Amino acid sequence: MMYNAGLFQYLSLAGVLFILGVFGVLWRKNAIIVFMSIELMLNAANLVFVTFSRFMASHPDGYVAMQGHMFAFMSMVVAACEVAVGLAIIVVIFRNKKTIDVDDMNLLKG
Amino acid sequence: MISLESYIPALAFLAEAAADAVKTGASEMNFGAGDFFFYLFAVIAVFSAFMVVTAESPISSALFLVVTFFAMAAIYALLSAHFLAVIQVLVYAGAIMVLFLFVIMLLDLRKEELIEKRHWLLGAVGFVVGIALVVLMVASFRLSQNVEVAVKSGTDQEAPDAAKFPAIQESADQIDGSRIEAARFGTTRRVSKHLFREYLFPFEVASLLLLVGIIGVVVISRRRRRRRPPGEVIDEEGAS
Amino acid sequence: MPLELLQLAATASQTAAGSGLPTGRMLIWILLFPLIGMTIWGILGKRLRRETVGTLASLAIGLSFIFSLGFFLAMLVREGHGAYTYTYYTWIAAGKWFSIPFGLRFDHLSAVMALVVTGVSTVIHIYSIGYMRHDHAYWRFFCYLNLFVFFMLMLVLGDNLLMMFVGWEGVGLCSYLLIGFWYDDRNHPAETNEQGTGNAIAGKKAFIVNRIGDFGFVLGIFFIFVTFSLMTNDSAELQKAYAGAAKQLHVTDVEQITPLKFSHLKAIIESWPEGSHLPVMVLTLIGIFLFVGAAGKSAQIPLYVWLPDAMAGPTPVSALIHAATMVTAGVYMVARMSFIYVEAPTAMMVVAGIGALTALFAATIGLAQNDIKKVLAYSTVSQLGYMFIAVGVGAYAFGIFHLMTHAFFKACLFLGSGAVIDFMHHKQDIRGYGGLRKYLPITHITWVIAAYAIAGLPFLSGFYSKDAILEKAFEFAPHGMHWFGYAVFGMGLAGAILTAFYMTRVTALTFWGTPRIPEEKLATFKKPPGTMKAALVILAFLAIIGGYINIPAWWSSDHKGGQYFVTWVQHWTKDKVAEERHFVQHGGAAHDEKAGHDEKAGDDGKAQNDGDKEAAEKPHKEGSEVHEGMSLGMLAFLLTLLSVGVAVIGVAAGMAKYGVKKTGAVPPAEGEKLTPLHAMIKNKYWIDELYEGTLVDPIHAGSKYVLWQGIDVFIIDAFVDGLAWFTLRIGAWVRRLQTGLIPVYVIFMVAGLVAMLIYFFAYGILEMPTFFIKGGGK
Amino acid sequence: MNPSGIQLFLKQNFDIQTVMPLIVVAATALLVLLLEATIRGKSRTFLTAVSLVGLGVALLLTLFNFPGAKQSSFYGMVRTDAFAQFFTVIALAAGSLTLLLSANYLPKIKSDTGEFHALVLLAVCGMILMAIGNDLIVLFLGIETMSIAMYILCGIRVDAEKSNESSLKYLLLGAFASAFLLFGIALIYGATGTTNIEALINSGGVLYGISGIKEYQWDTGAYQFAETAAQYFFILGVAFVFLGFAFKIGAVPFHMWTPDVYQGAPTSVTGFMAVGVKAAAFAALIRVFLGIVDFGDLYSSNAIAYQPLMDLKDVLLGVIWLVAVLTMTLGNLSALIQTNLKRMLAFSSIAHAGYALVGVSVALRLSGDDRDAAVGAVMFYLLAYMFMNLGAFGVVIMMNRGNDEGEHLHDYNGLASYRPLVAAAMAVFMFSLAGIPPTAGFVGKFYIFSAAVSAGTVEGYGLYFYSLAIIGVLNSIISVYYYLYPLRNMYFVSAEREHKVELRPLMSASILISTIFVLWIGVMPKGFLSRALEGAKALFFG
Repeated sequence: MMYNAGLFQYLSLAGVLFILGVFGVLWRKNAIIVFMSIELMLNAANLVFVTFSRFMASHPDGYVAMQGHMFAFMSMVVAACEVAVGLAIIVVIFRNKKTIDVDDMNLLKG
Repeated sequence: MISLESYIPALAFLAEAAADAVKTGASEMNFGAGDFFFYLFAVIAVFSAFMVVTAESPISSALFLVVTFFAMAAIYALLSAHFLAVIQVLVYAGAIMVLFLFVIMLLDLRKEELIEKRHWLLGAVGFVVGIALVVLMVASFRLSQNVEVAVKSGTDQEAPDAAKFPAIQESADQIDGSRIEAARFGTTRRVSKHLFREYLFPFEVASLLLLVGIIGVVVISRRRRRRRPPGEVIDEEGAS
Repeated sequence: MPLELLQLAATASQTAAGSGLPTGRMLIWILLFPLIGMTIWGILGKRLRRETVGTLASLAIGLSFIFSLGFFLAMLVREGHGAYTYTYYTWIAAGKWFSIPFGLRFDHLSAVMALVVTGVSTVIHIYSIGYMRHDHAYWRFFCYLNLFVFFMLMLVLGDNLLMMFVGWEGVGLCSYLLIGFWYDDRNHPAETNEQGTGNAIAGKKAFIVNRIGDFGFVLGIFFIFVTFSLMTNDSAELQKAYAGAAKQLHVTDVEQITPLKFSHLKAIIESWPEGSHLPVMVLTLIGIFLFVGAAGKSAQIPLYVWLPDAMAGPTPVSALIHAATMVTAGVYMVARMSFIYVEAPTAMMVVAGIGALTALFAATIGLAQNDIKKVLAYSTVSQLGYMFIAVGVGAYAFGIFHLMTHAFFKACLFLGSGAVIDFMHHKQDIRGYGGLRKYLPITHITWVIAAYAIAGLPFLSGFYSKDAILEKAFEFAPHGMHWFGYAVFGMGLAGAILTAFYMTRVTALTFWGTPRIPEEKLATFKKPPGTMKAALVILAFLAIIGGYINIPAWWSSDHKGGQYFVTWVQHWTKDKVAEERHFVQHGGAAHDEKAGHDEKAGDDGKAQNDGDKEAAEKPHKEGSEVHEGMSLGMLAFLLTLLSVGVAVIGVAAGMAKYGVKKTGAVPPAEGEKLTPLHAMIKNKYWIDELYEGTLVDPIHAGSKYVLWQGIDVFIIDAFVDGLAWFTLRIGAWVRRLQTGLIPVYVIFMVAGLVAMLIYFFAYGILEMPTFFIKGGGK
Repeated sequence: MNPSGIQLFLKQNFDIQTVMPLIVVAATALLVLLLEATIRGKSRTFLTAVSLVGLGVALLLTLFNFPGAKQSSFYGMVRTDAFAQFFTVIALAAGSLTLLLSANYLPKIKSDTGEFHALVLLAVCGMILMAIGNDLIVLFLGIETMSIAMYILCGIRVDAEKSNESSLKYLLLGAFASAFLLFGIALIYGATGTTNIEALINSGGVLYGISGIKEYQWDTGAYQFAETAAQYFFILGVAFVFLGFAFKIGAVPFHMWTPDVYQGAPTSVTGFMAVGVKAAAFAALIRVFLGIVDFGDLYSSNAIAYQPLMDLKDVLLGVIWLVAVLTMTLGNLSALIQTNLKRMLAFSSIAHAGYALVGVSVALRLSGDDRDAAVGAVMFYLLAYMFMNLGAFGVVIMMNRGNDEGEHLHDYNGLASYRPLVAAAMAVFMFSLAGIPPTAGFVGKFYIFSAAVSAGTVEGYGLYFYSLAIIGVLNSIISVYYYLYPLRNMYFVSAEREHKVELRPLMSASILISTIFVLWIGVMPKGFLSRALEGAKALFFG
């Protein structure tokens, strides 16, 4: 049955979320929303990890394939760090420029 | 077994409901509860993600992101990733989102945020490129459904090459035990067993990473400070 | 005879010293003296007195010269005149088959070059003490100059292509630094070039044009490596050749042979197995690539454009780098790689053809220049063309010979011009000179000697070398095509007549006639200091005697003696002359006749020669030894007569136009018409009018309006500049993409990924699923 | 488990010695933070000294007490071979030179805090992780540790808008690229069932991932093994991972952040980014991609029918060929028209990444000794590039006086007349960057291009690699044009006014060290190259 939630369905969900994230980065001007979109992409990647981890029958080394879980866990740490640092930078920029519009970040170009 | 799902029965329920999906080699399946919940949360996740990208105010974006994260957590639970589901709620929906909302409030951005008007060329190029990415990715994913392999052609009854795929032999045993496996798979116990053995080193590295994040926030968010000669009284405002 | 004398001297000095011969290890000192000097001036120069810096810098180069001389003498007394080589350490090594040693090679070829470089450099250093006496950056000048000598010696003495390349780039760097030495145009307005471009721009142009040449050089090196290294090519022939080379070089292991080392490459090519052919196509390609490099450095068509601009530098620099040493590096390189060129006649044709074209083309432009240094610059380009004719027709040793004599007389001319410029307060326009003979007598005498040496008048050094080159060109027949040799010969001859003419012109306009600025003003100008005069005298002396180390063969009774220099250099170079001569000897009778034709026809023997091609190609086996020798001597004699003839004609024409009247014919100022000149020289000789009408004026006008302002400035220069402009335009266009906007950058990243995925699909490692293709799927 | 068994177990899986340099550097970072907090107000030179001592100890440990070749530890998470050793040395040296350069620069930009030192040290930790990482998770964490530290370092001038902007741009785009990298790793994991590079190769070319499960067929209604799907995920994942690495090394078209970020960041950080981040990213790129290619080869060897993975090598070769060509060319062309020296050096760093990519693409095609030579050439090039580029940035820093001054080309007018030694050092760096002998840059380029030429002799690949070598050489000719600009200004243009260039000891020491190494590597490259070759040999099968 094609409607059973199998590998394809989970991956497609991840892909759709990922691409929505890409579109968010492309289209939004507000740095915070751009940042949220990136979080969406990271989440999508996590979903892929967990999906594969689950759907993989087992690992030849004899242990259940948990690498995906580990990776997802680590990537949450990474995301947390990035968010913390990124929001700090956004705050500083707002303090200096009174805007967080990414299109106004064009002192550096050419 | 003391595990998270003991405390959160919903997680266990979802995991069990979805266990069928992971059955390898299962033939005909009916549309089950796991499928239903998957589609439910998938629709919620996609819809709210879409709203994150298109919502006019950053506040609503942030709130929709919380919804997405919750839906994702549910989907993790469907995948028997109990631990991750909890972490997802705690870290993402809890900590990270609070941070987002906090910053949005701090910056007081409510008024100016309407959906932006961009140069049409940028929009067009972005659209084309993005759509191309969608098509290519979906195409590749679809291939997971459309296997045309000559290697193991024949019917689905044909025994897999066990020498080449040792995993398959084991998986056959797990078909029946998939419900049990679903309950055990991503428990805190199992995750921690791996996390503090094989993944001890990355775990330590992650603490290093967090240290970087902490220093970073301290350095960045500190207001500019004048250099003081030793002994001078610290100016409270300047220190921030 | 000189050889024996030198041998005697060497033996004497050796016994006097009571010690053995120098060892190869000491070769590094030749390089070290300039390097040490350069370091000291670079760090301490500002704090030292001017005289100290100049004297010690000259001394450093002088010591290098003495060491070179020592090695040269040691080579003379050495058994078999063997070369000195020494490998200090491995510079670059990768894998089993690839190692480039840092080694020096003082052999017959590099000995000559080292002596010329250090010798002329010493003289020019001494001259610079006087010439640069007022300059504020005196120490910097000597620092650069010493660095230049270091790199030039590295180029000359390096025993492999990469070390040569290091020196090659190094001299380019120094040239760049020295051309732009007077970057501050306010101090020296007169020495900017005529287009009004600054010195720094001239320097940059030189550097970049040279890099185009270097591109060819690098490609040549690459192809040599790819073709002759066992690492990249393990064909059976090459392995046999390596085995043979190992035997020849007395090394036990073929792994020690590396094709980038001159001696090893030569051995490989020489021991190419019998019965299998060398890869002539590749060799031709290599030869042409290397020649592109040489053309860049030695200012040949179309890469010569930088050299005239390079005259913006101080005059001693023009003398040393842009006349005597650096620009001849290309000639040296071709001579060094002669074993490749002799196997690739097509590459030789290219070299000789370009050389001949340049010799003629630059000489014609030289006719119309009014800047004294520009005349000399184009003359240098032209003379370099002669050297390339020589190395192109296979007379490598003669090319080196001309290189040496040219170093003497052209350095002398440049230094003379420097003395004049210094005297005239940095005015370089010859229209403002005239009658300087009275004020600069020594400069005048040395100038005349050098000018007639370059013109090829007999008994001066230029005569011996240029005459020999033309003779070899006449005998040149690549792929049996005699007409090519005759064409080269014809162009060389035409160039010679023009050379004689414009040298007379510039001499007359500068030194003869009456001064064109008030005499009372001239009397107040300061005379050049003694160091400058000394340098001029030394070089003029060398310009006289320089030719006698290689007197023409037919002067001696057995037609073999006298060629000391060439015999010496031919220890390394593989002159094809011998074979060609053999061929000519067989076709001797036909050639004698043709030589006669040529003489009567003047400077252009090409038309007739084409017709005689068939006759020349017929083998004549019946000729006896005596007959052949006679015919050879006769031919050489006739050719010599011919070249003397054209030199005399050129000088006479120049005298007729510019030198006979006391006032002289002054070229018109900018914008003035040419016609008033005619009145001045009218009714003199009927030959004048003939020349005026048929030769001088058309050529003069043609060279000025067509060649110089047309082809030189408008096409070749514009092409080189246009290339740069085009590149910059692309850069500017690319820059517009760099908008600074994050979404744009994101789009580029995603587009890159999409392009990559599309490529994957196009390649077929990813496939579209069937639901995208209606009716597809299996 | 008997005692010796425990020892063996610990030796294999918890061998602290393998990560000793990392621990030393991280501990130094913590120490610096503590000192900063306790001795507030004291001279920051002291903190520099402490950091340098830490880096020095780590360097000594790396050079002389590095665990034996090809030893992996922590359950295969790290692998301490000569390759890792080489890049660890590069990271440590880059960090040391950066700190030396920063010592006198930080007060000028009013960012003189101990956190700067700590962050540089932690970024070095990230680079070391990327050098020793044997598992994609370690590589990913290393990349993130390094990158996040870099985001902060770029924005450490919190009061300068350019610095803020640089930081935000780097962070947004870097996180974006990281998401792709993560997604790609996930796909590769799904296909192969492992994230460990060594395990990937030791798998004998079998896709252990989702290929073990059966998938429903839409068109036939049957279930089949997802072998093809696994292959496709693998390929898709390779593309995504390539984006992630290409972003870090600044390869076209993922390079566009480079000039902006480099220009806005504090100059010493720019130098650090240009050499350290790039070298570390190359280390990871080489390890991962050569592993992938090896895996593809093994896979092909036991494939029964036509498999997409068999062509992966050629496809990757084509991609990296094009990327290398574009990177070299665009980097150089864009640098041509810059008037800001920092920006020019940023574009030039793109071009240099292109040269190094030439070596990588060669290494993808070759095998055995030849591949070692190509990888060794890249490693050697990165080492040479570190010294010459950091030296050039050092001179830029020396010219700086707190604002953007010293970045523009006309600030260099007449430098040779009043600071001849600084000008001479700059000339050495410029010539090295342009690849003119006898400098390190020339030797590095020579190795890379000769590797390309020797790869051209592989049957059927002549056009690929000869053209690569020729384009590379042409590019280095173009590059001479803009490297001459500062030279021209220093030597041939008179100064309108003399800058007050302070020759502070630490900064001068850094420039002096760079100069010495540039010339040393240029004149006697053999020792350096042999270490690089050792490293290349230690990678995987050598």
